[in-house]
Amino acid sequence: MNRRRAGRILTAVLIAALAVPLMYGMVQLPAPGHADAPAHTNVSAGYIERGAELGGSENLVTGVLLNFRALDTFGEVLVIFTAWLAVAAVAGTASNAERDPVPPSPVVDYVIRLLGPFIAIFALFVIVNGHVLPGGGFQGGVLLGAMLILLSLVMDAETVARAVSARSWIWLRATGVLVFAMVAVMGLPLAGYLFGLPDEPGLRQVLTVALELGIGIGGGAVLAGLFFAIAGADRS
Amino acid sequence: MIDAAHALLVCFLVIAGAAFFFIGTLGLLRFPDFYTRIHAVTKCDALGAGLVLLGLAIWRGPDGEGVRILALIALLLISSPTAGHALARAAFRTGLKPWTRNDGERDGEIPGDASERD
Amino acid sequence: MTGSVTAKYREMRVNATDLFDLVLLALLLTCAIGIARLKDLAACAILFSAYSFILCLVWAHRGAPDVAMTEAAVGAGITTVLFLVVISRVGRREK
Amino acid sequence: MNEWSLIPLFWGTLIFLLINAFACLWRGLAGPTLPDRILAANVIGTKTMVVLVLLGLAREQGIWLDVALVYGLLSFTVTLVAGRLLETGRLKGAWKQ
Repeated sequence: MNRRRAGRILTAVLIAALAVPLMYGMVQLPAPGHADAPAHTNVSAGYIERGAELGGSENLVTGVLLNFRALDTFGEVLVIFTAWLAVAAVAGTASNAERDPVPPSPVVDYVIRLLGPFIAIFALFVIVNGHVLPGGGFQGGVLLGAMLILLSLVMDAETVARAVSARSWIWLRATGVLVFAMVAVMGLPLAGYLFGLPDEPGLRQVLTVALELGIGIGGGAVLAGLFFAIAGADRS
Repeated sequence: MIDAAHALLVCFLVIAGAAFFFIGTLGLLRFPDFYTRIHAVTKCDALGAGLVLLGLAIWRGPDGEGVRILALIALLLISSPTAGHALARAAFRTGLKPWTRNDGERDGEIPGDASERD
Repeated sequence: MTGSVTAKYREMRVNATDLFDLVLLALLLTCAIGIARLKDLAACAILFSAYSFILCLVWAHRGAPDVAMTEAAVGAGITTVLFLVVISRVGRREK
Repeated sequence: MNEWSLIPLFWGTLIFLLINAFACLWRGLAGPTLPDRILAANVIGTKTMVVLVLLGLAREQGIWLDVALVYGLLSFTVTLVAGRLLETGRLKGAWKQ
């Protein structure tokens, strides 16, 4: 009991001792958004000036993600695909194997079937406009995944299996990785280095949108696949 | 003159929406059990958000942003009641007992507390 | 004399932006500490989605709509759904 | 002129809504049953969505409306999935509060 109390006091003292220098540092930071802050005077000025031209997209974030740091983004796409592979290896890929005892509410059923196409259209809008507006592949992909999860709440497994076979699901989930790898290799002849985008603006735009679409469809299918794999796993 | 009327209308709509939000919050905090709370909250939220967004859409006029706000209103008016319905149905099916007048007379006990099925 | 007093008063008056920041931070802190003290994992997951919604407001306010959208989509939406479905498999109680 | 004069109203409304969300958070943290907490999170989601729209219009950032649409769709998804998991009895658990 006494040792526990001493440990608590020690923790509090340590946290306080850590907090003092951190607060001291916080006070000396420049105000957020201040023009003279080091973050805004050194490298980011160059990005803001020439990023839209070099990166090939109006939205600088997308340009940085898909061009300057393409290898990093490729790693992210690989990570979520690997996550699905791991979950599927542990939990199996059977989706909604047992029928739920409670039928879904007819209201929810109707509304989800009504909203589904609109969610899909909005997701495509977010994906395709990723180089102009906020958003892009991942965000639109999450919307697609949310739509698939919502549909899986009201549809039975047989209908889904008839629409998309298990083999096509795997290919859909690999779309992101495959498209990204293809564009990366295409950089070799077109731009001279891996992950390079060509200089010609039209072709570059097409490749950017293709990348976003690949990430979006692959990401959505992977997220929905995670949900199906965990929800449909045997409870043993 | 039209501008003043326009501004007054937007003002009225936004303040009315905020008032509905406040009533919904009061209901969420003060009502005795889940069903009465969801009754207060879903109505007041849909109405409050709808009125505020309608005021903003009128303020923007029919440009791209106004149309997006209208889409948001449509989404809200469809999704908010559906979510409330699904939640209330789920609670009822899992055996959450509604509050009755007798429950209030036992002092110091929150009615929803004892009724969650194990 | 009076002019300087009113100028000082204007300086002291809390800016709407600052007030907004303060309320947001108070909300975030309350939410985080409350989640840390809860023992019911499903409730933690649900409140974590509320936390993400508030955090998304912070990102938007700081001028990063891309991050805000990611936070709303991934942090508040998909992560909560995955948490909930995992909790439905492994049990709700914190060990 | 007219547009300029309404901005303070927007700021006031959004701070008022945030304080309301604070009150709802109390229900989320204290609420005796899980449906109460889901309801509180749903309400906080709606309020913050309206706050985001107001903030975007007050700061003339119309593109934030897309973020608000994503908000609305995903808070809807979370509520429906949580409700369905509750309904099918998978989220029950021998646990009160």
